[in-house]
Amino acid sequence: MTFEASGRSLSDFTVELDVYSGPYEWLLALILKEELDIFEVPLRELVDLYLNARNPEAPNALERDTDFAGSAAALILLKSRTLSPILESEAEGDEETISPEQLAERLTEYLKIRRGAQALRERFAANMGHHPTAHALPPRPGRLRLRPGLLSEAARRVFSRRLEPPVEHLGPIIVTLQELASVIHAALVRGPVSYEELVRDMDRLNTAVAFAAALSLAQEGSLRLTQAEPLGPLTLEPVA
Amino acid sequence: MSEESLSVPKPHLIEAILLSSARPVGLGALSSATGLPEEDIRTALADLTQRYSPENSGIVLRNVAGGYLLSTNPLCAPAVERFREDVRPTPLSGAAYEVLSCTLYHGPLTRSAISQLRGVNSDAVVRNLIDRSLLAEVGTDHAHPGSPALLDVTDEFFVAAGAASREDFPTLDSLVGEEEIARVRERLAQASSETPPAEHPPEAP
Amino acid sequence: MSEESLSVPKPHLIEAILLSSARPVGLGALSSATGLPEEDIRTALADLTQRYSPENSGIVLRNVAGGYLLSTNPLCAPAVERFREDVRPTPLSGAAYEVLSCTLYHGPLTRSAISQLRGVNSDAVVRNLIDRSLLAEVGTDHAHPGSPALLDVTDEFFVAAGAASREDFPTLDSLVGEEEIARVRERLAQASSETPPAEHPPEAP
Repeated sequence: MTFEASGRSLSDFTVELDVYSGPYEWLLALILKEELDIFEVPLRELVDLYLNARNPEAPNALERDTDFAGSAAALILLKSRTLSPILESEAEGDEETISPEQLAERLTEYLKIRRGAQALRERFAANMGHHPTAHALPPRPGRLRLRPGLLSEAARRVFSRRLEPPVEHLGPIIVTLQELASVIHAALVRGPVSYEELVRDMDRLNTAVAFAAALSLAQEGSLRLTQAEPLGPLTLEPVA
Repeated sequence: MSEESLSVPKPHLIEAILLSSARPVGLGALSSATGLPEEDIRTALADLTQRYSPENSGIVLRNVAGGYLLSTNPLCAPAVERFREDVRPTPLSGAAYEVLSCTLYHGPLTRSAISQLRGVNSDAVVRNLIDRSLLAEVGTDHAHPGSPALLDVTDEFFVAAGAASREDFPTLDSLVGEEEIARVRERLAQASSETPPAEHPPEAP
Repeated sequence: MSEESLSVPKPHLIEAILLSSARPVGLGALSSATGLPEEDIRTALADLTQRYSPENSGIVLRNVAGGYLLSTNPLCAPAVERFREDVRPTPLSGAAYEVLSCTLYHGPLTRSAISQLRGVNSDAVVRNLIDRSLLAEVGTDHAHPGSPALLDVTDEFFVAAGAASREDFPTLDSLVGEEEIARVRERLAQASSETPPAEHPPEAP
């Protein structure tokens, strides 16, 4: 599970929950590291907090919405996966037990990395306007050596790259997360959406997980599922 | 007038532009980039000519080919030449190798076809490779709106790779599977049938 | 001592060499190209730093990545970028800065060590940073099964950050205050006392 698809537009969003108070991104990190039990996180409350903090006038409002929808979708999926252990059978054996002390240690380390990253961002911004001299002499002809091995390697890389976002390393579920982010985003922003319409271009796995997510969201109260007749079309409606 | 020209001394703006140009820059171009009237540019250039005179500096400002150009003071040429002798060429980036391999196996190609193959805008990388004489414009693609330039690898490239010709490189099908080759062909066909795609995802980690 | 260094002022030689290098040039290289002892180079560089300071010139002399580099003054960037019609490279993402921060402070390290520090898989981000030449593989970790590659930040990274070396960055420990660390511990203590023990893998109800 990863939140890599999300940007960092939410870096200033903080949450106050019973189980946790602090930056939202930390909360995600805690859950990812399975150091905070997903069951303890009231997703609905989280959505409410976000909606209250939301500023539609902000220049990056859309990016924030997308990021939030993406990460919220991931949380829902995580929760639904945890609810149905058949999907995840490897949760036994090599599970690391972490003492609160070790956890604090790790989080402190991560916080330092984040601070380092912020400092780096500022430095890069401050140095952005430096353009190097354009008067560099080319090296003497024949001095440059290309490594044929690297050329072949590059060819292999380019020609086997899919044009979709590179997510192979994240496993098939992640594709779904990105789709889910837009699915949920659309549901929240544009009003009712039919399930059939949502999953029309999805493969079976995506369709299944989108369905699970829709159910989970409905269970959370974040959206309503309506079906006029048994086996009839299913509609996702935002909760007012 | 642009904001920055109010606070930054005029000669500074011109110095900076001249540093960033390997070719002579005319008065008109200096004026439009700085937002300053040509009269001001002339005055500033007079200052700079003084500052960058052969007596005062190892960098000299010359008025050549209808423009202004910074270059090394000829008196310093022996040191510069020795430096050039010693200096190790900058190794190429992974992105540069990718652009070269696209062009090697599918060239000549337009810039937008290269970007299409890689899935990211590659214009900056292409420019760098042209500067390094590893790629060159070899013609134009008349079938395309705007007749974009076609790029190919250069003799310099073959020398650098220690190869006599394209035949000296492993064949494409020895590197990737049939399925991939077909997909790449499809992408190329798309690139040449569509208008140049501006919608490439930007190259950001 | 070479001929020209007798007649040409030392700073001029260095200026000329720096104009002709887009990469930082170290003291050793300057010394060997000019035939001057490093001591003289240092003195000349001090002069030049004054001459090419952001207050005095549109060209600035920077001490970055272990060497000296002439660049445009950032105050002139708008004019330079208008002139070059350059599109600024896509800014790095927050994730990219985190990966760079991990590598700067803990590098050289493997991809999996980076992912571990950040708590998320970082391979895609790493690949992009390698493409942008801000990270490079510098060796292999033989102590680990599969001998994974070790990554480190590059000279390009130090140039982009405007840093001479690792020592130019604040230490990790100075980035987070003691009170903050105490607050983290407090929050965690709270969380673990209010919730059922989180050490156990979550159980399905």
